[in-house]
Amino acid sequence: MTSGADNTPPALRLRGITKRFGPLVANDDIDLDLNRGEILALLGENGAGKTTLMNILFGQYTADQGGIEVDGQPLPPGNPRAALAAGLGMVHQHFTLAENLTVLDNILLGTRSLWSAGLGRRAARARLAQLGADYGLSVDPDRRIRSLSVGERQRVEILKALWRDARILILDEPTAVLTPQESQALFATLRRAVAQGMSIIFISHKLNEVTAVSDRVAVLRHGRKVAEIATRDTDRHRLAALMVGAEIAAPDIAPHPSGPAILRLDRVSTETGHGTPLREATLDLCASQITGLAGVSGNGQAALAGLIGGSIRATSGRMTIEGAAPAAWSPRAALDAGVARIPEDRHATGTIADFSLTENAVLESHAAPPFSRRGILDHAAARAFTEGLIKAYDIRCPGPDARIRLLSGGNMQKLVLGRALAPDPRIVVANQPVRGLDIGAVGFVQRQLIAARDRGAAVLLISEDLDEIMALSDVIHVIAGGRISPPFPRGTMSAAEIGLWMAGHGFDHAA
Amino acid sequence: MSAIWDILITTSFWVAMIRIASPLIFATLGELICERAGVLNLGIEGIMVAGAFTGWFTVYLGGDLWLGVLVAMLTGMAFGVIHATLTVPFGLSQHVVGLGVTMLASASAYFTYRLALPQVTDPPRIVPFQPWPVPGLSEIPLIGPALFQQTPLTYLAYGAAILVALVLYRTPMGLAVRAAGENPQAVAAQGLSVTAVRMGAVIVGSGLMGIGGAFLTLSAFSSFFFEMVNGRGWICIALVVFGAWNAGKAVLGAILFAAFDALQIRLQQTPLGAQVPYQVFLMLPYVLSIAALVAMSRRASVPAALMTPFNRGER
Amino acid sequence: QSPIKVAGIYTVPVEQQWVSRLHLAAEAAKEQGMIEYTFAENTANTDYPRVMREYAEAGTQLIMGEIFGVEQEAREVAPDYPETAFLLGSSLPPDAGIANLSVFDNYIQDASFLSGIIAGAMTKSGKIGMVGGFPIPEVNRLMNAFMAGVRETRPDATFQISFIGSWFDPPKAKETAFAMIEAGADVMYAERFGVSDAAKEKGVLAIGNVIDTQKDYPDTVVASALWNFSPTLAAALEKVTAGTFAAEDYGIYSTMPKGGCSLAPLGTFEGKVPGEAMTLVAEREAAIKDGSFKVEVNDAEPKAS
Amino acid sequence: MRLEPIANPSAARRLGLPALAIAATAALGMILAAAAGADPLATLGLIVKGAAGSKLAALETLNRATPLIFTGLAVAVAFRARLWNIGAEAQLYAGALVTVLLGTGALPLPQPVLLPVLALAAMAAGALVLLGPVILKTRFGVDEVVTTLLLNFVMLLFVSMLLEGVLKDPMGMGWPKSAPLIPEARLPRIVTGLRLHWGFALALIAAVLIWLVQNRTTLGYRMRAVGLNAEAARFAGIPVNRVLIQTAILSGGLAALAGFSEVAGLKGNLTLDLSPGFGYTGIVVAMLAMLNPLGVVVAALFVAGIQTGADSMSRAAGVPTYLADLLLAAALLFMVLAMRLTRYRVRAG
Ligand SMILES: Nc1ncnc2c1ncn2[C@@H]1O[C@H](COP(=O)(O)OP(=O)(O)OP(=O)(O)O)[C@@H](O)[C@H]1O
Ligand SMILES: Nc1ncnc2c1ncn2[C@@H]1O[C@H](COP(=O)(O)OP(=O)(O)OP(=O)(O)O)[C@@H](O)[C@H]1O
Ligand SMILES: [Mg+2]
Ligand SMILES: [Mg+2]
Repeated sequence: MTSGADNTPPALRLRGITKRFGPLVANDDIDLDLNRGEILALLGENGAGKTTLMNILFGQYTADQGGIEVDGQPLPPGNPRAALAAGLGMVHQHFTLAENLTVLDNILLGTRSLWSAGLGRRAARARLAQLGADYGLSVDPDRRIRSLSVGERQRVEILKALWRDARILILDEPTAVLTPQESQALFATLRRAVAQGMSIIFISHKLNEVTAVSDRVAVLRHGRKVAEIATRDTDRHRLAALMVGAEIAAPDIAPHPSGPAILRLDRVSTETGHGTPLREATLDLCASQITGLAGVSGNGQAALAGLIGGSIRATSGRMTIEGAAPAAWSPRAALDAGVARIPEDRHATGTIADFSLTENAVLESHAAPPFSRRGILDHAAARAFTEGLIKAYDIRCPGPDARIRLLSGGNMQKLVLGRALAPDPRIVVANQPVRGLDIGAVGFVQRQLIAARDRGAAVLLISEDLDEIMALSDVIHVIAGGRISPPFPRGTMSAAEIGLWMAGHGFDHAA
Repeated sequence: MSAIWDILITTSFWVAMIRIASPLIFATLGELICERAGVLNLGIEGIMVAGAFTGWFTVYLGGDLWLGVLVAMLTGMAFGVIHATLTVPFGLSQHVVGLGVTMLASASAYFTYRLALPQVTDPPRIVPFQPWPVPGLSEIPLIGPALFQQTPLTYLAYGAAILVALVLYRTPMGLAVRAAGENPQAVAAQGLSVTAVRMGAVIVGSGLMGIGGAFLTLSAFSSFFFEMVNGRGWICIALVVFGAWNAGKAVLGAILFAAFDALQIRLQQTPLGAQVPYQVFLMLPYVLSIAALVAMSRRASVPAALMTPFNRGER
Repeated sequence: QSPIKVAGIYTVPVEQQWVSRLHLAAEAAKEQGMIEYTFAENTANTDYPRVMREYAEAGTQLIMGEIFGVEQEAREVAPDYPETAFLLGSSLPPDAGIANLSVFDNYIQDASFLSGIIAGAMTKSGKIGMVGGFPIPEVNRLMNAFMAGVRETRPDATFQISFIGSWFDPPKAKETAFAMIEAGADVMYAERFGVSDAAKEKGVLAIGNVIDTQKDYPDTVVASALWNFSPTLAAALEKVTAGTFAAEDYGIYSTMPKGGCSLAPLGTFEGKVPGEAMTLVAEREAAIKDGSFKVEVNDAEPKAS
Repeated sequence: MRLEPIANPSAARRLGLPALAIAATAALGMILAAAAGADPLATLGLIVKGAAGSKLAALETLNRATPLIFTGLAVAVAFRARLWNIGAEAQLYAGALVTVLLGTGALPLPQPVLLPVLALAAMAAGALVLLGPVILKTRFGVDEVVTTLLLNFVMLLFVSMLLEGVLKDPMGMGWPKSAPLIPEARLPRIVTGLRLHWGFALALIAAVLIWLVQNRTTLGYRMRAVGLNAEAARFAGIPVNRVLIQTAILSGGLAALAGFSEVAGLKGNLTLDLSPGFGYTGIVVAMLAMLNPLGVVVAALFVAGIQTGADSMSRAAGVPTYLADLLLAAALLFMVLAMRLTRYRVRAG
């Protein structure tokens, strides 16, 4: 790698960055260099301060102390415009795209003086096509963002940076919401970019990605930089230990005899309008069993989770729970039937950001004793329940009355999990339960799912991470194009074979 | 319904329609700009009152008619500055600030009017804009007189509509405005100031509302009266929704609303008008607006960040 | 003798025609040194009783205004302030039990009737347009009298009538008048501001109501029925001074025999109104004044014909 | 600039800034009074005197606050659930309409029975008026800001039509107003001689009840959940549309109570100018109170006090009446700004 010669300054240099939010020190005297043409991975637990550091770099936050140099030139603080002008590009953890605008317009936004007469869309189109070809990022410039998949949106985010000739690209958890294929495409793009002289900071919780892509790794813990090493000098276990401060054991799963089918789907199709619908899906969820659903996101997982969770209706076929078809099906009915749900998006669907932990903890159960009687709430009971959850699930938070938006993703997820598992459900639908979590939190969540299985619940684990599916599932189904494969018991299929099903091949032979 | 048909084939109906629509076009465009940037401007009604007053007062004091239009616009912009400062950087409730600005603007106009003209029982008049037929174009049957036998302020309304549409859809500024109403984070991430974009939109939009008000005193009529805006501003808020936040459709909506109004005025003169209470006719434009909203309802077109303040460093 | 303290409480701005007559009469009395005058305009009916009390407690001797919307509450206030005289526009008759509250209204149907005679003589098409604010008795009775006057000279006349649902929306009144003129009306009854403007722009004639606006529309406004509030006010002041103010109906002071209303001078239209019509006007005026002719008071909402 | 939240605002901040807002209003009032030729130093005292300087003034302020408490509560309830009810004015008139429909002799019941019946019937009517826009919102996604706003005009015209038609008082000599309520339908006065009536007490009770509903009941909890994140609420099994409808019933009903209380407590009959914009001012009151039902009472008293005080001052000082509205608007804007700054600090950059 072309690490900078001693006399040329690094592409980017952070010196003594400190940022406080009230009493909390999110970044504590952080020094960091980024060399030209290298990929630096930034690691750390949820809430370690990675996003904060990058937001300071990009001028969205102002550091309390410390300075930034780009190519040896000091960067004025708190000024995204200056950061852009200095050649910084950032792909935020949560995309910053205007959904009602086209791809082209999102890219052109802010690229010309607001007082200039035209947008130069024609010339822009040509240049965009060229960039797309150069970096392998093709996307229709006239589509509206609203109609794009997550992967396509991310391409737009990267194109926004490339458009401005960014020489330093920051990607904050770029793969958290990507399918494995999309992640591979992203890495290919990043390698091309580096080959063209770009320097990249890459934040991820997925250590296999980090080791595969990066040249160097910096680790943050509680706002401090605790390590900086060349990737080739380390491995996943050491990185994990550095992040968390202790060795992490992968959850071990003991075999467990599975029970009878609790929920059965018999050639069920669902209504359209919620992404890919189910097409004649057949599936059994059995007691004391983790059923893994492998598949590329967008192939009907949302419909399946919605169907079992009560928010999407079947148009044909039969769904039975312990032999009976439920009469009216709604989220409420599902909850009453003992279905626990862990939603895909904990921010938008799983929690109410401005509610306290307590209020979020009883979101599904507030209408029944002990949390309310005859329509009157019992705050004390709800609080006691939440305190129990905080203890049992080790939720790191200021307390049960704090607004949940103050929690990190992992801790938020623990609350959602605790809420779902508290009534001792018969069925658990976990849709991407570890997305965006650090490895410590991932292990914790997975152990809870295993524990639920061991208590007799039928667990449906929906994930795009094939490794996770293969590791946890007693039986695996593959979903593709809304169709669900036959069950494959643990150990009967290789990853490659499942991959073929994910691509839709197995279905044709089976049919 | 031959009565309606008879009305529709008269030239004067079409002329009245455009005349009634003109102030609505200005104010609707103004509101549209604000809302596209993410700010609901309930100050519109009062800003129109203030524009109607200052525009007229300028001319009354001896100023040129066009100077009156300019002053009305500046008045609108001044109240726009108040609205924008409170709702954008301070992020205060757009409902309460809007209603507050409406109260403030109309009360300021009334107070000043009474101070300046304490003893008028017959409000003084000015010589307003006169119809100015566009040579040639105004001779086209039906459409010609409707579109081209109006006062210059109506032509300015056409110009404003075209300009607003061009700026919104064809310039970097318009792009920034539309993005600010959809996702301010997107604007900030591209190095633009959401505060500046939103404030600018509210101020410019309020300027247009001021002109809309001045149309009433400088073109539609020749004196200023208390309460003469009479709910027209609120109508414009409905028209923006009706037009699905799209400049062209909103202008069409304003014209359609004016058509209902011109129609109900004429229907009252028919035998039907003698039988049905006049209030039913006056209700017609409102009821039809609601019906049209139901027919056109498409939630997707609402600017996603409408009424959501943006504060950097807070999520 | 020191001037009498008078306060006006109006529910609309003093630009509103009806109220403007009260206000002008009071201003005139003030000019003559008879009264000290202050007023509150645009007072919501909700606040009206409070403002009455505030003025009364401030030592006001005569309070005038209109209580059409707050009849009941206003009648509760007056007895608490026996030292203050209340002279209020009202639809209801005076109440002997409330000795210090007198009522009045714009009974100027006589003048409206005469202006109708002229309108009937001036219309060629026989179609007359009338634009009003709200169909309240104060408006209706004048419209009805006007229409009766028109029929004296033009028995076959037809009327278009619209109410715009507002006291202050001249642009709307103007649009409504335009529509009537398009439908053939060539004389407009201008109950609201804006109507004469439409008439002027379209080159037809207008008849004024309550106030005289001919100076603004010299070629348009032919005649106007004027309300003169001064006789009403003068009568009340006299009784306040004499200490004899009592519950009475002052409506009579708005009539023609008492000088409460009149036909405005023809002014620019002098000589342009047919002679027979003017003779008829003179005849009827004399008959009204000597009591041999009574114009019907009809408060019902007028209907188009 | 940007705003930075303050975790624990000091007492000086929490009291000082609102005081500063009032001082700013007073300063503006003095400047404008001077511009109008009045003695600026006297204005301040006159405002206080007009708002609370005598028994009459104080009771009139409470009286003016009464409908504002109801409409403020109506708006607070609706806005909590993110139901943008701009139509409290229409709901107020609906309540008033029903009060005169049933209270002018149609229901010959004794007072203790008739009054609750009227109140409930009025609430039902107000609820119904808001249900229309809410159903259009939940069914068709029609923006309720606009529909509720437009319904204000429709309702006013409808009332006008009835007052000039079937509801016109046959003894009213033609003026468009309803017949008077029968004595059994009147809310008694609290103080004889002055017009403060039991509607005020009812408003206070309503505020406490709504506070309890919002903070102690599942309904209140659900309304807040729906307001803050409808998607998450729906996912958690909360019937969002039903909650919105319940909110509408409560909100519309409260606004209608303002109409009931004004008619039964104050006016005794219905005219077209029953409300000088109480429905709109209710929005201001609710936002000043930051949607807290008990705060609504304070905010309503504040608004009513400024209104009566400044109105009375304008007369006493001999300046145009419109100064009162101007000062009210200024007070309001200063106050919302001050309240924001109690909890946020302005930072550069
Ligand atoms: N705007 C803010 N206001 C207050 N505190 C904040 C803010 N942003 C971040 N923090 C605090 O800073 C800490 C670091 O947050 P940061 O977003 O940098 O974490 P992260 O390392 O990106 O976590 P993750 O892996 O979950 O993305 C958090 O624990 C949080 O408490
Ligand atoms: N307004 C805020 N106040 C305090 N802390 C905040 C605020 N917003 C975000 N944070 C903190 O910033 C950190 C990152 O927030 P973010 O929303 O990115 O969550 P996350 O942990 O990355 O979850 P996910 O990756 O699942 O989205 C969290 O640790 C959170 O505590
Ligand atoms: Mg982060
Ligand atoms: Mg994260």
